[in-house]
Amino acid sequence: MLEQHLAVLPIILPLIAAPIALILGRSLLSWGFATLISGLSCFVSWQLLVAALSEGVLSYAVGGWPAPWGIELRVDAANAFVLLAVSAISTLVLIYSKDSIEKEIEKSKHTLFYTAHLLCLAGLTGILITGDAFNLFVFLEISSLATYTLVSLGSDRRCLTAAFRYLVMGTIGATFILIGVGLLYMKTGTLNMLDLASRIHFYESSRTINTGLAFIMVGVSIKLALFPLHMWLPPAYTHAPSAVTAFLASTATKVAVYVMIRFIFTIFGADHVFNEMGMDLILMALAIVAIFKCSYMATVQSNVKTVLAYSSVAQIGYMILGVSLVSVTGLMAGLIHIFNHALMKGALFMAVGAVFYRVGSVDIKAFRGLGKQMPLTMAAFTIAGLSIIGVPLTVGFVSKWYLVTGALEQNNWMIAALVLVGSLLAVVYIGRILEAAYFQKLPEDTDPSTVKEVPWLMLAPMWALVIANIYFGIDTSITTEAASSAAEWLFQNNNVQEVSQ
Amino acid sequence: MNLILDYYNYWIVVFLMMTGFYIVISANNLVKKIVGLNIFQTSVFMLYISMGKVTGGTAPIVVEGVTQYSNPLPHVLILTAIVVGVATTAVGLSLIVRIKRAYGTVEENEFENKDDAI
Amino acid sequence: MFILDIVSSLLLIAGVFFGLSGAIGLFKFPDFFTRVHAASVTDSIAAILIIGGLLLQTSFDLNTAKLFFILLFLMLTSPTASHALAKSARHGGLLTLAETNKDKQEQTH
Amino acid sequence: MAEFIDLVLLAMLALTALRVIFLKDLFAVVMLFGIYSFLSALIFVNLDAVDVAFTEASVGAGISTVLMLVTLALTGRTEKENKRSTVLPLLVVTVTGAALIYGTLDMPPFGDPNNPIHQHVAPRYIEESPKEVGLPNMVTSVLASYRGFDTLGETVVVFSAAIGVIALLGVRRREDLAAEESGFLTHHVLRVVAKMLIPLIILFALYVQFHGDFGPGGGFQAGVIAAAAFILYALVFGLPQAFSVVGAKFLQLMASFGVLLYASVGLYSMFKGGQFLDYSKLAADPVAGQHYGIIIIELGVGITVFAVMLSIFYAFGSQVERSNVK
Repeated sequence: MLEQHLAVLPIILPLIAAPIALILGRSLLSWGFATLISGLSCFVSWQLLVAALSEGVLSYAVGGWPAPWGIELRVDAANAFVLLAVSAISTLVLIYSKDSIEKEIEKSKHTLFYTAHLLCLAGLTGILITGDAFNLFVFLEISSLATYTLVSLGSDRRCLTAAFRYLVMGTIGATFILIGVGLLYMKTGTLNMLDLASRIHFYESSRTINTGLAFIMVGVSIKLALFPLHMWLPPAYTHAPSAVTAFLASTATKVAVYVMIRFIFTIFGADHVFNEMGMDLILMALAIVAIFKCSYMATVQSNVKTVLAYSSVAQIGYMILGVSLVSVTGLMAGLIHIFNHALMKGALFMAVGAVFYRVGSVDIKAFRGLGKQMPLTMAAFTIAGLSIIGVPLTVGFVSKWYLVTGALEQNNWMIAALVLVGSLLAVVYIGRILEAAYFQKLPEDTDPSTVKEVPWLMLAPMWALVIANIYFGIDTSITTEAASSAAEWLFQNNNVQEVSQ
Repeated sequence: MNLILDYYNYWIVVFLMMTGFYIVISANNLVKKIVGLNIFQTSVFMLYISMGKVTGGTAPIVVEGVTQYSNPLPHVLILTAIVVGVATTAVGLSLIVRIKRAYGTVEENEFENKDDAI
Repeated sequence: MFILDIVSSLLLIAGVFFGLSGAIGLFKFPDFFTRVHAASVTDSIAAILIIGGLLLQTSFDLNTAKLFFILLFLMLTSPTASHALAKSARHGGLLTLAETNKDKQEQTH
Repeated sequence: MAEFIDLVLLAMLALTALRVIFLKDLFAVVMLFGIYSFLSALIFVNLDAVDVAFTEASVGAGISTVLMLVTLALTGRTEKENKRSTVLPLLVVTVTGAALIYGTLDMPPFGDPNNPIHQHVAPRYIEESPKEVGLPNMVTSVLASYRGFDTLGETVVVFSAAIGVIALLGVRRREDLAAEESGFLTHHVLRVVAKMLIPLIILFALYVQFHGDFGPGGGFQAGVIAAAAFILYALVFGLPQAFSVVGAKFLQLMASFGVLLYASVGLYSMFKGGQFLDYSKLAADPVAGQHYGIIIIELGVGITVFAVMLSIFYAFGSQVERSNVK
C-alpha cells in the first residue's frame, strides 16, 4: 500500500514526527525517535531515487485533486538525488548530535532541538519534492523558521545577532520569491510548476515575467548565499551549535541551489534564462568572484568555523559556476558538487564540533597539537580537507574534474584555469589548520589527558562521511550516473541548444 | 489615461512595498526593522489581493443570484502568507528580547561594536 | 421606509459630526486627559450613532443581529478602554493641565 | 466608488508608511503599524477578500502589534540617532522599485475579468467547488481541500514559530513567576468588563470556527480570537492566574495535538485507499467526506493556532514579569 505513496512519505514522516518528538519530552527518547524517523526517510529517499531512475518522473496529487487545481508532488532523478543526500546527512548528524549537543545546549532545550531539526528536514524535503510554486514558499518558511531556531541555540551570545541577521535576510529573500511567484501567477494564472512552464512560453518576452524571474533569482540567491548576498552565512555558521552547522552547511544551501536549478531549467527554460536574458554571464561572474573573494576571506580568519563557512560560500560559487556553463557536463558537475560538498562539509564541521567537544574552542590556536591527541578526528578532518582541495581519490576531485571538463568542452580555458587557482587558495586555508594540528605542540597549560578522542557516536557518523568521501571518489559510477541522468533530464525537458564557442 | 486607470493600484502598492523594504534595510533599531518587514510583507499581500479583484464581482462566497465572483485563489495564498508572516515576526521579536538581555541594546551599530567582527 | 431612511441618515450625519469633532479635539486640546476625552467621543457616541444609522438601513435579517452585537460590544469596550487609559496615566503620575499650572504657581511663589 | 475608496485608503497607507520612516518614538511606530494593518484590512474588504481582511485584522493588527508592544516594554521605546548613510539603502530600494514598476507595465489591467488568473484554474474553484466540496465559501474549500497541503504546511509554520519562541524565551511554570499578584488589581471597571467580555469572545471564536464553511472565518481566525480572550484574561488578572487556567506545558501538548489531528486525517484517507488528505474517501459519499475532513482539519488548525499564539504571549509576558521583579 505504501508504494503508491512513496513520493509524499519523505515530507510527512518528519512533519508528523516533529510534534510527537515534542510530546515525548525526554532528551534520549526524542533523540532515538528523531534518528529513527530520519533514517526511515533516508530509506524512502533511496527507494525514490531507484524508482525515479528506472521509471522517470513520479507524480503524486495531494488530496486527490489533479494538477493544476491541487498541489502536485514531483520526484525526478534530480531532486531524488539531492533528497537522498539531505536525508542521509540528516540521519548522520542526528546520530552525531546526541553527544555534541549535550556539551553545547542546555538540557531543557534538547527536545526542542530535535523537534526543530525534524521540522527543518520536513521543510527541506518539501522544497525539493513539491511541484507547486507557492507550496515551495510555505516549505521554505518551515525550514527557515526551524533554522533560525537552531542557529539561536548556540552557546555564544553572538549566535543571537547572527540568527537575527539571518532572519531578516531570509525573510527578505522569501518575500522576493513571493513577489516573483505572484508576478508569474498574475500573467499565467497557475501555480503548478509544470503548468507554469507550459504557459510561460506564450509570454516569453513579457516584462512582467522577466521581472518575476529577476525577483525569484535574487530571492533564491539570498537563500543560497550567492556572493554578494552571502553576508548572513558566515556569522550564522560560526555561532550555531556544531551539529546544526554540520547539518545546515551540507543541506540548506544545497537545497536552495537545487531550487535555482529547478526554476531555471524546468520553469523558465534554460534557453530563455541564458540565451535571451544573459543570466549565465551574471551568474558566472558572481560565481568566480565568490570563489576568489571568499576563499581569500577564508585564509585570513582565525576561527576555524568561520574559515569553513567562507569556504562554503566559495564552494557554492563552484556549483553556480557549473550551472552557468549551460551544458550537460557543467550542470552535472554542479549536481555532483551539491552531493559531494555535502559529504565533505558535513565531515569537516563534525570534526570541528568534535574539537569543540574536547577543547571548548574552535579558534585555530585550539587546534595546536591535536594531531597527536585526537588522531581519528584529525585524520577525518585531513581527508575531508583534502577533498575540499580536490586531491585525486576524493570526491572533491570528481567535482572539479567534471567542472574543468565542462569548461574545456567549450574551450573556456580561462574558467578551467580559475577553478584550479581557486583550489590553491583552498590549500592555503586547509593547510593552515593542518599545520597547527600536526606541526605545533599542545599548549603548555592544557592537560593532555583531558584532550582525547571523542565518543564513538560522534566518530562513527564523521567517519561514515569520510569513507563516503573516499568511496565516491574512487567508484564514481553511482554519483555520475545519477547526476548525468538528472542533468540530461533537466536539459531535454526544454530543447535548448548547448552553448558552444 | 487608460494606463493610469489600469495600473494605479499596482504602482501605489509598489511604492508601499519599497517603503517597507527601505525601513528594513536602513533602520538601525531592530524593532523598527521588524516593523518594516511587516509593512513590506503586508504590501506584497496587497499586490496579490489586487490581482484577484474582478470589477463588479463580490466576495467568493456563494450567494443566490450572483454570478461574478472575485478570484478565491489569491485570497487563500495570502491567508497562508499572513500566518507565515506573524510566525516570523514572533521569532524575530523573541530574538530581539534575547539580544537586549545579552547586549543591553537593540541598536545594530552598538552591539556590532561590542563584539569583534563576525 | 422613507421615514426610516431619514432617521438613519440623521443618525449617520450626527455620527460623522461627533467623529469629526472628536478628531479635531484630539489635535486641538491642550493636555492628555482632555485629549482622551475627545478620543472617547469618537469611539463611543460617534460609533454608536453610525452603527445605529446602519441598523436602520438593513432589512432586519442576520446582518441586523450582527450589527446589534457589534453595538453592544462597542458600548462595553470603548468606555472601558478610555477609562483604563486615563486611569493608567493618572496612576503613572501624569497631572492634568490645571494641576500643572497650580504646581507652577506654587513653585514661583 | 470602490476605486475611489481604494485610492483614499491607499493614500492613507502611504502616509502611514512614510511616517514610520522618520519617527524616532518606537511606541508611535508600532501603533502606526497597527493602523497600517487595519487600513490594509479595509482595502482587503474593498477588494472582496473578506477572509483575508479578517485574518489581517486579527493576526496582523492584533497579535503582531501586541507582541511588538510587549517587546518595546522590554527594550525601550526610543530609537537612538544614528549616522548611518542612507545612500545605499535608497539606491537598492530605487533599483528594486524601478524593476517592479517596469514589471507592472505588461501586467493585465486591474480588475479586468478577462485576466489570465480569472480564466485558468480559478474558474473550477468558482464553478465546481460548491458541488465538489459542498461549501458555499470558496476560500474555505480551496484552503482546506484543494490546497490542503499548503494549509498543513502553514499549521506547521505556526508550530515551528512556537518551537522557536519557546527555545529562545523558555517556558516558565507558575511557581517561577513573581509571588505577588500582577495585572490590574486596582482597575475594578476593567476587571468587571473583562469578566463580561471573555465568555462572549470565546463564543465568538467558536462561531468563527464552525461558521467558516459558510461565511468568512475558519480555524486561523478562530484560534487567534480565542487566544485573544485568554490574553485579555492574562493582562487583566495577571499571568500567574492565567497559568492556573491553562498551563504552558499543556499548551505545548495542544499545539502538537492540533498538527497531529490535521495530519491524521491525511493518514486516515491514505488508509482508506485515497491520496494523502483526500477527504472524499472519509465517507461513502465524497461530498460528505469532504465536509467531515474540512471540519476536522479546521479544528486542528484552530487548536494549534490558539495554543501557539497563547504560548507565544506567555513567553513574552513572563519576560516582562521577570524584568519587573528585578
